[in-house]
Amino acid sequence: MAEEFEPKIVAFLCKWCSSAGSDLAGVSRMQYPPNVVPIQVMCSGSVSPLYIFNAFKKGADGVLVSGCHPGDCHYIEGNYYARRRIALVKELLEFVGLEPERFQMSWVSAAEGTKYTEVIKDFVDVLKPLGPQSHLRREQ
Amino acid sequence: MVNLDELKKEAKRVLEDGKVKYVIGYVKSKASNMAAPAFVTDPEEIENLIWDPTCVQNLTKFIVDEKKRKAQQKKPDTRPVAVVSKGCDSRAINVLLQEKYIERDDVFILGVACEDLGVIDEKKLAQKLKGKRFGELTFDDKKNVVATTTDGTVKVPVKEVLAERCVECQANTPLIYDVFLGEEDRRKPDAPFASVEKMESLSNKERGAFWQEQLSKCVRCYACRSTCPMCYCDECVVDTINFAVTPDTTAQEKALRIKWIERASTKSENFGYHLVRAIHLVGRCIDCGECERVCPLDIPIRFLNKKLEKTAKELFDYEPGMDTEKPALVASFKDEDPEEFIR
Amino acid sequence: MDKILEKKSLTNWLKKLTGYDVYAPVLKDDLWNYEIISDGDNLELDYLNTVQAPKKFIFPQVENLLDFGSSDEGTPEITETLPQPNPTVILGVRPCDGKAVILQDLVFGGEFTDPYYWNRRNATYLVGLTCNTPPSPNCFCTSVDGSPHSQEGLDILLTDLGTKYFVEALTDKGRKLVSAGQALFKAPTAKDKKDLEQVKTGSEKKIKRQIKNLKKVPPKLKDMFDSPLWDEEAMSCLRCGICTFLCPTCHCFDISDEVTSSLPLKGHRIRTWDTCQFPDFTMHSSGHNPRPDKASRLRQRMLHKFQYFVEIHKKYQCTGCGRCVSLCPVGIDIIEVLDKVRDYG
Amino acid sequence: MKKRTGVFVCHCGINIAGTVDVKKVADKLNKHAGVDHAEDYVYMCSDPGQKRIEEAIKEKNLDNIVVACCSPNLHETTFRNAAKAAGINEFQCEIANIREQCSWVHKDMDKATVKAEKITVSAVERVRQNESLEPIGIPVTRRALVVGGGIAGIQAALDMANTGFEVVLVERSPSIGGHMIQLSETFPTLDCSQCILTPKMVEVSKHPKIKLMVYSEVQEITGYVGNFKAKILKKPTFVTDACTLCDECTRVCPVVQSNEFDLGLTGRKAIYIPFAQAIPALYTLDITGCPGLMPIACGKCADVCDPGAIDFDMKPEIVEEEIGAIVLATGYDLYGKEEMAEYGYGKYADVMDGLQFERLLSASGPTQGKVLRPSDHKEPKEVVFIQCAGSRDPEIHCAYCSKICCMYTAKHAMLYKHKVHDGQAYIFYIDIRSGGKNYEEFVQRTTEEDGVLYLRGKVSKIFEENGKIKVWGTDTLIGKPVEIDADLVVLAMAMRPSEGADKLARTFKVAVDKDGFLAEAHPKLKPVESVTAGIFYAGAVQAPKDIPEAVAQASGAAAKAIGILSQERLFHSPMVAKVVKNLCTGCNMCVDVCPYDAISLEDGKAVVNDVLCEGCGTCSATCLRAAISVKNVTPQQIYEMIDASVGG
Repeated sequence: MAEEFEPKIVAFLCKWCSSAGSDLAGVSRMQYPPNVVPIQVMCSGSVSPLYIFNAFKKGADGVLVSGCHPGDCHYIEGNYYARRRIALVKELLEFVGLEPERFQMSWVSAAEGTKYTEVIKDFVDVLKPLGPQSHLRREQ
Repeated sequence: MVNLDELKKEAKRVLEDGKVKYVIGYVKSKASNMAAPAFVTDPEEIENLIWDPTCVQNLTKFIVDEKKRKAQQKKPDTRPVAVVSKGCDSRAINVLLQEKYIERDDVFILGVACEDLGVIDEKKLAQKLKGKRFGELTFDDKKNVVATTTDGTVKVPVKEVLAERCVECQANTPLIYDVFLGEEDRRKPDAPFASVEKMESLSNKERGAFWQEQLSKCVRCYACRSTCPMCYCDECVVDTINFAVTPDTTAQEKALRIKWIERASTKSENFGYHLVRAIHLVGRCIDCGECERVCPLDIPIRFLNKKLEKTAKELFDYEPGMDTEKPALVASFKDEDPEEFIR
Repeated sequence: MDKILEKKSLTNWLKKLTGYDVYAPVLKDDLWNYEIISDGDNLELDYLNTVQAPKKFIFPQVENLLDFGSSDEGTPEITETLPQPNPTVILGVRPCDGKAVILQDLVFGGEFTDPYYWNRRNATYLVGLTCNTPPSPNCFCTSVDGSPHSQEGLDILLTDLGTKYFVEALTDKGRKLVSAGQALFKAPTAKDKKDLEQVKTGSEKKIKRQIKNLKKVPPKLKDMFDSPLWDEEAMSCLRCGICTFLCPTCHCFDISDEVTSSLPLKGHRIRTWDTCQFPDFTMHSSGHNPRPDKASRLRQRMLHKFQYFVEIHKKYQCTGCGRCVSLCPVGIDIIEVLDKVRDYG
Repeated sequence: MKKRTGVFVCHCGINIAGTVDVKKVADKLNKHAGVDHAEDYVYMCSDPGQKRIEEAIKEKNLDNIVVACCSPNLHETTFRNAAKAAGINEFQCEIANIREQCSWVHKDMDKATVKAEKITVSAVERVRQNESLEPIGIPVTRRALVVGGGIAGIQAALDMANTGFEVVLVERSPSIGGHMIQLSETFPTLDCSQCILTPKMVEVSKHPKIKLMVYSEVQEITGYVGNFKAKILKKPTFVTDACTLCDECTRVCPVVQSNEFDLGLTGRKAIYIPFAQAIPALYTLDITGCPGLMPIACGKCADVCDPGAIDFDMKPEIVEEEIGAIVLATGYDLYGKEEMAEYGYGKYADVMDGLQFERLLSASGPTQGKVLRPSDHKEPKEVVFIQCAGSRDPEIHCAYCSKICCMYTAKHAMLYKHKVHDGQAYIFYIDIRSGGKNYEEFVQRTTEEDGVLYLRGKVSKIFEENGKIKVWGTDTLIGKPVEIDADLVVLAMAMRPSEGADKLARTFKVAVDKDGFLAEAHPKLKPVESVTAGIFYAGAVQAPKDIPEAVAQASGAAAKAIGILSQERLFHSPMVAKVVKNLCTGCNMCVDVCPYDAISLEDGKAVVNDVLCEGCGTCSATCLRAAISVKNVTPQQIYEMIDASVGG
């Protein structure tokens, strides 16, 4: 039997909320699939569209950007800029034909270990039937 | 109607007064049916200027050029340059002002109204003429383009061969100018995003296939980048070499320069280039459509910019180049910005 | 070897070319480009010239030179990746583009032969087509020692004689292609030969654009390195690569390494087209660029084509295809520039 | 020059090693290009573990290290100190979190090991491009600003002033004292509120280190921790220092306005002193009621003022103060009339809120402490208290618990019974929350000794009929509807941030939570800190609190502020933004997005003030020219980390 497709997910987590939330998931021993490799950034507002395009080019099957809920940003308003920027990137990627499910954004607070776990589980579930991302991926 | 003599008179006046360094306008091209940009320093040569629907180029690009040239000169002539500016081109000037790239005093704007016309699309004209090869183009006073073909002259209403950008134009009258010529006509198109909406109505898969095909044609001649007045970065993400070297730049810093996009014109790199270009222009592209016109491979790149223009309008009520005082689209936010897409 | 091929037999001939990839001009989205064709049924050879010259088949925009990497133990591994292309027939090549291949041969051959180039070159069969009417209003082949029926660089030259093609098989490669469909070819009659001559002579006269006395240009250029003419002519230049990338004779390239994985290290060394029009062309790692502005880049293009190349190879590095003229977004016209150079001073 | 990297993989007992094959990770990293040393150990954070790291750095001449262990929030400092002890810069140490983000959340050993490898390689690629940085030192202005003159602000100001630091205390109303000065008695001891607060108010006014600015508001804050600049607006009182407090002016003033101190239960003149013990004891002319400051129109007060203390030409004044630390203590307001219309609040005179009832009970109140209802000044015999009026009601009101209402309602009922022996008090409640020293005993006393009737349930309808306030509700314990013909209804209104808290948050660049209270930097470990360094919270500005909690937090905030003020210099994270000048075109976008105003344009190029920059990197994602990035989280580093995360 062929091995089940395991999507590769790159997750940009802000240091103060989402990374802390994923830490909490760990502390609470919640379980989620190991498909996601987190990259801690200072703030979701620091995630450049280049990072997202680059992750897809390098073969990510899904990319997640996660930050603090509106109003909770450690840097006061970085996540508001992120929200606007990511909306534009998402629209663009869908317009050029990337499956919309492959690029997601979430708000995960430091207290939301459960939510982080669910976000990752659902992300993996939705990516599995899509198969490998080849649309933006570098030719092998 | 823009009175060409009036335009020449104004251009000549500022040139003769020594008020401007030179006048950037349009002249007839020997090589092409479309006009060519001209840089006039001699008042006598003002006579060669033309204004008709072949004046396709966005001359704002040459204001950027002038700024770069001045930066290289030891004792630059600081007088402004005069530029003939269509409505869309004037929005580009606005963006440059908004981004503090130029000062208002750097440029003397000879605003020309497109009124109910615009510029023509050579390809549409070719289709109208059903493959008949055409030579010189002239325009009669009934707003027809008169083409000389192998079978004599053919008249086509300009409106039927207008460039798509003009059909969907949001500013057919200059928003900023020192001299204004023609009739002010602030019409708004009925369907400013019709072409994008058509693309949007396709399935995600169909769009994917469409772009796979289109972008794989790209030879990365960077004409789209080069013609864009908003692409004024000294160093572009696709450049393979670091231009920002200073005496203290270390070899390691040079070596570590990221190649976000490789030079190979392969599919993934072409996608990378065009995605970055589009996102870089979001909230800045004023839809002069030149990127698409100049593309030798006819890649419909304007779609990408237009799509984001539509998104910015719909989601954030932002229109580029309309207000020079506002913070840029991505350098601002509203509390009520949509977030339904965020989990 | 001269033959006659009825137009209706063209398809049958192409079908006989088994084992070859056959490319022909195809109109798509208002543009002519060489596409691989499965049969010749809808073949249209009365076409405006293709946007891209057949140069891309022999000197592709991206050529993988070698793959590199390291094993888990850190030993470097290098694999040369010489191309082994299928025999490829390109049908309908315009004589200017055929001649351009000869000019490329001079660059990639000679003292240092380039195996990547020659592997592709030797596998490519160029079937040319006389331009009965110029395929572009900006054609000027006759001014640069070419003609609309030039045989240079071609393996076969087809000339449209109405219902049939006059087939001139010019090389062994060409004769091989003809013999693949031998039965379809007839010997030309005397009238055919006369018609051929007439078409050819007529075709030359239809070339409208001319550069008079081009031979005066190369010596003139020698003294024009610091001329202000370049500044004037380059004012409207956008610094894009259209003129050079679409030029059938431009051959500048750049070599770069693409790292695809850092653990374990993997990547390719690739050769890509480069152009004197880009700001990073000849940029030194110190930050200095001997060609810092667009004037010096336009000059480089002119000097390379009409001075340096002439000095080395005794030929103009231009075949008069007119692509750079027609496609320049701001109407910079090489003919006009050369006229000005000739009359300068 | 080639950099030498060391990797240290921690087992964390079985916490990591139970799910991740740590030996395999160390092996893999040993083979990774540029890694010169990789080892695993059972507890890297232990003394022997740290020693191993230090020795490896020295022996193998390592330039930088990665410790693959728990979350950087836990031991980053530990290992950075170890790196420093071994002689390399602390920023040459990065943490790969393979516990919280890997071993604890996965079970499949193979997959978890692969992921741990990726996380570690990612950290290696990052650290290899880290710059060695030194914390940025900044001098400190050794003065504090306290905003809000309630009990929390008073306490914080006094604590700091008594330690020897100058304090500027800004209060927007004409007197300090806040809500506490309006209270009658305080639970659970029934101390007289004014008796315990006024000595502190006097102490503030007399304190040589405290500069008291009442009737003032902070308009703008610039600068950064240790070096803030405040612009404070002093509103004109139109009464000068010459005032002798003779009170003649109020006698002649023809304008009567609602008295804020009595929450509208009484009136006051347009020229007034807020209350008898007001600090400072100063008259204020309220121009909202005064007929236009036109001596021709009225001017009666000026006519009778012997010392000539009325100055109609007094202008607003902007005072600039330099301070090093800030305590925000702007307190709370009660939920308003508009929001609680369903309980007839604002419609019926005899439906009042808790603070108004405090005034009724207070000896200094409108009735001198007699419980008389507003409509007819009769003693109410049946009084209904309704708890959670607006609190714990996520559908239409506030989701949160206002915390103090259970206790003050019990107090209200008890004090009512003490004054009206034959009256009956009913309390509708959802739960009784009486956590706190002697609180539960206090509630017990209310029911047992004072016979207050607690009814568990919500009130469904309140309306007036025949001079009575009809209260319909349900007693959910017996499951029956209850109807009470009440004489007076007291609503324990939800507490919410005082008016203008949102503006305050913007002025001071601190965050607000979903309810509008100011958000603390960490809910557990940084409860008095704001997200902006050097700004602290005291009292109900952060969340509903009772007096002892507000006082405790105020002292905590004061201690935190003193922690800053007592330093010669402060140190700030050096992970700040850096501009590549050649690439910058001066488009101003980074300036627009910077939440800290840390970037400005100088000669058309962006310049970062290292001291203000918090390193969020929003500028870096916004910059179109890649001309600005945050040190040690540069795009180059992220690029490599993406590679490591996807690769393989």
